[in-house]
Amino acid sequence: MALDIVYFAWVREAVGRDGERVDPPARVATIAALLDWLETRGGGYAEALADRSRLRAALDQTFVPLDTPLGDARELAIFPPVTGG
Amino acid sequence: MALDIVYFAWVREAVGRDGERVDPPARVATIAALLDWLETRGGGYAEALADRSRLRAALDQTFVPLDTPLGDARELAIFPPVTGG
Amino acid sequence: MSAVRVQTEPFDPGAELLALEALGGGAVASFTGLVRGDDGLIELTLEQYPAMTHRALSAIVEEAERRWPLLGATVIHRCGTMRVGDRIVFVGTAARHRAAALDACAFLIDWLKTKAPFWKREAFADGRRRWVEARADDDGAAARWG
Amino acid sequence: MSAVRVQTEPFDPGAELLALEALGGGAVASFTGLVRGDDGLIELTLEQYPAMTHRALSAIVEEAERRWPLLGATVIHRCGTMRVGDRIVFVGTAARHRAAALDACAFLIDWLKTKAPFWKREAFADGRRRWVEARADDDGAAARWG
Repeated sequence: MALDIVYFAWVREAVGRDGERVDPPARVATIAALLDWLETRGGGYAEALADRSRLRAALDQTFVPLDTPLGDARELAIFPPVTGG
Repeated sequence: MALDIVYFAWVREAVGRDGERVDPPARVATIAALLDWLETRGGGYAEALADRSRLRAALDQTFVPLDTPLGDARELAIFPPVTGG
Repeated sequence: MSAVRVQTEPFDPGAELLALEALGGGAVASFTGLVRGDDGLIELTLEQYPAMTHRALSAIVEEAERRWPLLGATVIHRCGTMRVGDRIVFVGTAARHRAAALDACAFLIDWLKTKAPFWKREAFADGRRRWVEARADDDGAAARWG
Repeated sequence: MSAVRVQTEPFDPGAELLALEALGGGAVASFTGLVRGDDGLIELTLEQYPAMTHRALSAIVEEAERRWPLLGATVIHRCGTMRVGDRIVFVGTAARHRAAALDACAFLIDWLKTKAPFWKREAFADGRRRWVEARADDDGAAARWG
């Protein structure tokens, strides 16, 4: 199922784009599995997604852990730990 | 030895004056003893000084407990617990 | 940079914040206390012990500066008669990081409530006047700072 | 009365305090975060997740209103590029008594640091640029609120 991904901060810079629509295979059931799948693209993706301890995610604009199922979410955001305030 | 006393808030109102110079007998060695001595004047003094749990003191502009010796202090202040801020 | 003022005149928290912001830190915290119009209150009169107030406030600020790495602290306490909505007290702190600014600000106002020689008298619309009683939880709030 | 704003424009803490003071409480607390010029920093750029920021900030304010009896809360977070000394974030709270105002203000800024989707990038005089790393003690500061 098509999913919109948005990237922020250095994840965005490494990946080289603000976001994209993806249509992963059915076996990609969690955020972590999606990251594995994206990582196989190599290049900036491999660089940005290698260290999962540095990544956080939001599914449909809600913070969630990386092992969260994608379910029927419309938008996934991948980014470093937030540094606002 | 002469000592200046200043009164604040309802202590001042009950005593009926902002302050006064007193010359207590030598046996009056602590603030508490001075309050006993003042209380014998009766009237507003007896009213203001009866309940020691409602009184606080400062000796030469420093908060001190009521059992503090008068020593050679120049100014004693008698007042209710502070309510600033 | 620390400033302590006891005054009958009003003060402007925005102007005080500007001065603290100019000190180069990343964090400025403030507290403003105002006259509440509870129970028909119309006026609040602050009596002070003039010979002691400035010294007591300065000692409280120095204590805060010992405890936290502050770039600046401002304490303003009004005395005299104020009306509902008027500002009574201002505490502002500046520091490199937020924890010092926030904690020192809370410390200063907690201590002002229990360690500064001011007394409040309330006047009500029905003519009643009464001296405000000290609150046990003010002592508790100050005690948490050890 | 609560207000949440995410904006590129500057804001005026004094004006925000005035609005909070007008709510009739006895206590107004504030925190302002500013750009520090450490290590030759000349610019700070705040990136946000626009679809999420307003919702996240509103949720944080609602949580504060559940925890404390607030009369009002204001949260303003700037995004875009700022220079040394510029204000980044403002938190203001109003309550009847000081403990609610002070605690809610500290809670809000601690949570903004860890729960709001903003990322800071620093630019230095020597041309270096780097994304700010999250600080472990920010998580600790937020964790103390349970």
